[in-house]
Amino acid sequence: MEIINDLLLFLPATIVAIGGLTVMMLDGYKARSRTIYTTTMVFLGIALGVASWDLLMQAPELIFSDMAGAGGTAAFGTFIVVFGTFFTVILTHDYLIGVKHNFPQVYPLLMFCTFGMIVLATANDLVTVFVGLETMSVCLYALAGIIRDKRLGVESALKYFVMGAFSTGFFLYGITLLYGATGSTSLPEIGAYTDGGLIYWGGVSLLLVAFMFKVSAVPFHMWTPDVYTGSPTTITAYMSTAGKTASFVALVLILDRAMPFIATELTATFSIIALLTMILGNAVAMVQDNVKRMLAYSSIAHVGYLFVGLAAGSVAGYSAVLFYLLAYTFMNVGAFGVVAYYEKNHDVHFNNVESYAGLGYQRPIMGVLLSIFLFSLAGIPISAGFNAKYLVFSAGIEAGLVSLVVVGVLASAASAYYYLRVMVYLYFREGKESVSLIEPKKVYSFSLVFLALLTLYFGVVPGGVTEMIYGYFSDSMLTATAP
Amino acid sequence: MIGLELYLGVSAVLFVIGVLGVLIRKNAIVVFMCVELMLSAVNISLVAFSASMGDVHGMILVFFVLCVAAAEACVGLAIVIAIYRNNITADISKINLLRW
Amino acid sequence: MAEFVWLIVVIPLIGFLINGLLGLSSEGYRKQKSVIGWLATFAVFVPFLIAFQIFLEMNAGSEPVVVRLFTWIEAGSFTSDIAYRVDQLSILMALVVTGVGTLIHIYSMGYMKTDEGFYKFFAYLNLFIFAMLNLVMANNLLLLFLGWEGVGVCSYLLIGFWYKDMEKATAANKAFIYNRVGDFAFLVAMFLVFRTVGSLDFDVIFSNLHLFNGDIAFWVAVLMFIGATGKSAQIPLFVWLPDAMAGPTPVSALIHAATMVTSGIYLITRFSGLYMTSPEAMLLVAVIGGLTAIVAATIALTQYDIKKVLAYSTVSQLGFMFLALGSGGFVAAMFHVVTHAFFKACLFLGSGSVIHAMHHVEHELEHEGKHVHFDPQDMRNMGGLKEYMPSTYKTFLISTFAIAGIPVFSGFFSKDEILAYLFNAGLGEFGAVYYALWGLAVLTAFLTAFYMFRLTLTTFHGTFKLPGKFKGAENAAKYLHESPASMTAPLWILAALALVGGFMGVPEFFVTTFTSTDATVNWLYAWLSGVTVRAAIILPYGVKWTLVAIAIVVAVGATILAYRMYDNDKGEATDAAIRERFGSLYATWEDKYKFDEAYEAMIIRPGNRLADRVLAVFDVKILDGFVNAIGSIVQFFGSLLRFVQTGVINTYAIAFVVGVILIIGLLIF
Amino acid sequence: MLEAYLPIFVLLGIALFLAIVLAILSRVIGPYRPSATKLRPYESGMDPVGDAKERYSISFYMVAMEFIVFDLEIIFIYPWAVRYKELGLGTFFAVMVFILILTLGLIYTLKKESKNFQISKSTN
Repeated sequence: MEIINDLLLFLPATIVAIGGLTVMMLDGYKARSRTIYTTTMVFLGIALGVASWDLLMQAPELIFSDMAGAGGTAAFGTFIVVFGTFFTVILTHDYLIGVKHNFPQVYPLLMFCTFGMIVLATANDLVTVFVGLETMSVCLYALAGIIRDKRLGVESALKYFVMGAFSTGFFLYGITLLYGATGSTSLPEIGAYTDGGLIYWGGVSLLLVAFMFKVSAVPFHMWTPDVYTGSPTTITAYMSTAGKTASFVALVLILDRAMPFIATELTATFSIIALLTMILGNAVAMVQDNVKRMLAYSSIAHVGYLFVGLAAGSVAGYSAVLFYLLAYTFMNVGAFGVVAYYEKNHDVHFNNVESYAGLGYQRPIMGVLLSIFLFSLAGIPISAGFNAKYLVFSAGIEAGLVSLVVVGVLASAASAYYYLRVMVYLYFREGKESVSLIEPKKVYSFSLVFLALLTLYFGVVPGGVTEMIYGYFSDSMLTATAP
Repeated sequence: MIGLELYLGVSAVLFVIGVLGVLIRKNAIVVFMCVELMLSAVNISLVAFSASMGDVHGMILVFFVLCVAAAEACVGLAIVIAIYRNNITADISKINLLRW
Repeated sequence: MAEFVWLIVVIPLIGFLINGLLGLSSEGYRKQKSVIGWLATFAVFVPFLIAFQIFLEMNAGSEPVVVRLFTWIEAGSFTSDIAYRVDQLSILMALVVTGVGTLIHIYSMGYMKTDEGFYKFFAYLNLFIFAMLNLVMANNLLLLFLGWEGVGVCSYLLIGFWYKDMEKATAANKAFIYNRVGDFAFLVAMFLVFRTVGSLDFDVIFSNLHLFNGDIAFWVAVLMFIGATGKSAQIPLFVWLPDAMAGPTPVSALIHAATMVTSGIYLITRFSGLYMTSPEAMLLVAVIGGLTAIVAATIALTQYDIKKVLAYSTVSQLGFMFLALGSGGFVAAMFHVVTHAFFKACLFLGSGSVIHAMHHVEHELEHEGKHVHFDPQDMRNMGGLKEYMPSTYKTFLISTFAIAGIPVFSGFFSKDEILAYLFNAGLGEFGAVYYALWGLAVLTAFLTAFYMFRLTLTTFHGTFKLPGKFKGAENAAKYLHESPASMTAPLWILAALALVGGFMGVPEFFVTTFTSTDATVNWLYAWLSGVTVRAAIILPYGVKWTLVAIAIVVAVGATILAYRMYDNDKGEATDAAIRERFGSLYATWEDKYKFDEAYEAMIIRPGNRLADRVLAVFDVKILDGFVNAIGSIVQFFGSLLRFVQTGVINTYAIAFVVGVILIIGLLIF
Repeated sequence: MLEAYLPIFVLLGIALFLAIVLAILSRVIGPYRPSATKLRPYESGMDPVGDAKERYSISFYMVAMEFIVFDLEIIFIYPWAVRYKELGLGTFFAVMVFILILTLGLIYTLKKESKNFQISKSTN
């Protein structure tokens, strides 16, 4: 039967969904938290295995009556999402026990959220995009406020929810106008429509607005710092990596399939957004004393760099964006992981950068790991972050966006300042009181080491992956190098 | 026969009212109701387009929209209750611990 | 043998990994200082042997060999390999880096003996050598940039090695941030090259130089030069180098004198073909180099910290090298890079030996129960050291002769060639400027000889002044002693090289004038002729000999003058007299032309003040003095933007709607 | 294309104008007397007061949520029920999976919140 075949091709999502339901029922029947965690990890492990297999073996294909895709970009997006979730769950388990709020509801919510992300990243139809986006968002609203008696957490959930629902309204209006103009919700069919017109352009703008909100591009970024600061730290890592990846992959898919012929017309808009985002993200990150908030603004800045790739409007640009997402997932989950480790040893005010003084020598391994992740985020060579930035910027140059790239390079040079500042506190300042950090769990530090190794590995030999990503766009309607 | 334009017009008006509500109102529940109004406004457009083109895809999307609106309502109410319990207010202009 | 070139690069990395990982993980290993030291030294010495073997197998006419290890980045049309290039230029640089590196490793074993972070120090040194070798051996710009950033990071780590000292941590940050400014320009230059040629491989770039038409060539050249001013400490980015002397002395010798700071010169020499097509860019290089040379030399005249004098002297000599580059003497610049590496490394290590001895004195006095606190780097506390430290004195003197440009010593040949090129450039475009620069260079040469002898004579001649200056230090002299053999041996080797190193580039007219036949005594020129372009010297013999004569007169004159003014403890009196004579001019020199203050006043302070005022409204504590040039400006705008982030959802929604209007406006109209 | 939709945008403009004017008018003319009662989440409902660290007494809106669950079921099942013969076996299984998932959700809520239901029964 065709549906069986489709489900097999959609296996990671299916496993995650079944896993989510299983874990939910375990929670309903009051299983021990440890059991729930183990079950979650088993399901995610299997899903990660299948996703890796798909990533390497599966040829691009359309499934569920062309509503979704498998292989190619879909497999790539699925892989990053499941990978990010896998490590998030490891970190979250430890973190929630550390802050004494080990709610078992987190695990089913994370699984459902991941399911939504996979649907979003594999979508080939605006209806699928909508369903995936909303499944993801609704779960994220709940996850942001999962610690119900923490005022900051609940406040961030409220802000995320109101703004998210607000943007959903615009997103839907965009879909509706596009549907009205083109008569279809399928991405390739919308892509075939070239007549333009007011309704069409209105739809395109509202659709892009909604995505810019989800990936937190300026000026739709306002919720990001608040939500990232207020949410539990590991959930923030999850939002900023898996969540952002899914949204960006969907955005790239939409741009590639539904809007290939207007790529040149979108360049100006994306350039302006990229410019605003890079400048604002980096500028505000510099004045932050709270490390978590600094990382939130830095994640906005990274969105700016990613938009340079989108502005290029070429295959090189889009594939650079995908590689960037992979690299960003490694280093940002890692960075938040170390921050979460420091945080759970102390109270919430500990996220202030001054309280990091001298911590680099307390648990040397954690200090070194944080340094690696920050170096990579700052884009220093032999790290995945450098290669990612390099690819994005060179795609921009190829597309003739020289001045935009100059601003980008300058902004990323300036960003070294605030990443370095954290390291200055870690290593060059004496700690005020004698804080003692408990030894991290083996699995915790092992996961972080693994992420750091990946960060370095993709700094040294990203060759194979970049070529693979490039291959995804072989039948793209875009010219290899735009304008 | 009422033309497509009028349906779209009503939908646009409702949508704008919803947007303005979010911009102006302070009570979290009212803001939330305004968001729901936006979604319903879009549904009118969708159904109108769908009917005028004789294509059912729009109508199916309406189902999903309703579904999502309901799910959001559940989560939204829970969050509002939680915020009220934490702050003893549902006035969103007073909920600003997180800023800058 | 050339195919094993990757070993040269990889072995230091292995050394770094072994020392770093074992040192981090095992308490016991950290105590095995001789094991750590020798392992690190061999991790540099073995690559030196390999490089030497490759060197022996090459000749001036050898074709470049490119060894590709694997593909680094590949995306569509863009590929970049990890590939190393063996040609006359890269092997020369590799020999200098590993050779001087080995000597400094040996020296460090003695110098750092009692330091807690012994293993860390050697691990960093190995890492630095690895990065530096990547820089000089790379076959494409991206790998070169990797090394470029890598040496920056290592220098940051090593300057801030004694991190507990706040001043040193600040100096490390300063170095890193000033370097980043240059790096940014370099990166943009790289993008421009890629855009023009479509590749970053040296082979492709060099065979497509014609694609760089006027403007692009100028911009690429200027941007690369800005990158070089950051790394090689030229105006306006030179202020970090003197502060970088906060690091351990071997680091100053290796990184901030012999190798890293010359990477800017290496880069421009690599792209000599490109620079020759843009006379305007060449002129800019020469002018900046000339100004830096004179500015740094005058500052050096007023300094009392023995390492600071050497630091400013390094900046000044680097200026000399840029003068050579700017006037088309790429080989002359490389020549000076090599000789400078010898004598400046020797001078730094000698100063390290002196500081080591002075520290020892302080330590022993402490032991005796006398708490005498003096600056062990201040040369006014020294004097008469030649009797106590004969080896250090002799090697220091030889190197001083070399840097002063006294005939037969290495510095004489290289400096003379630079002057000849400058004068020669006066015959071409922008002639007047080049003549002026030549005058400036001669003046700088005079000052160089003068302040270097001021340093040597004040430190080593006369009487030991510490006992007279500090209460309780009366019998300090008996604790003075020569440094151990592990420190003096490298000094002697470097001094020997400083003595004879010049003969690799004896100007041809020295021979041809007398034999009136073609001769190839200038080995270095022949060796590098295949890999660099250079302007032809068209001066007649008479002019050439006149220039040589002027150089000799200037150097010898300055030496004699300095001897008369500074020997026999006349140092401080003379300085006072000079201060009297030059008045405010001297004050300007002493204030280092107020470069730091200018940066502070123009960029850092206004940013801070505004940010302070804005933030005071919200009672937000501002960063604790840790600010930098780019940072503060951006910070100011950043704090302004905080106004918008009110924390109220309605505001966010309004921003959202403004964004929607913006996007709709952009796309529909 | 452009002319055809012109009326919409004229209407949109009028709507925007009217909406803004009305909103401002209601602000200016209308009395704004915020009271504790008005600002509560439910003006006429159960008053959720208490310490945040306690378990929520959420029986009030639990019922509403249960209602929504079944509401959704109907939306998707109704069209299928009308045409289920034509739609075939595959769709039948799809809908069954859909109902199964909803049922699991229902079981979960019942298990988790059974206590609350009892309370709500006794208080109603």
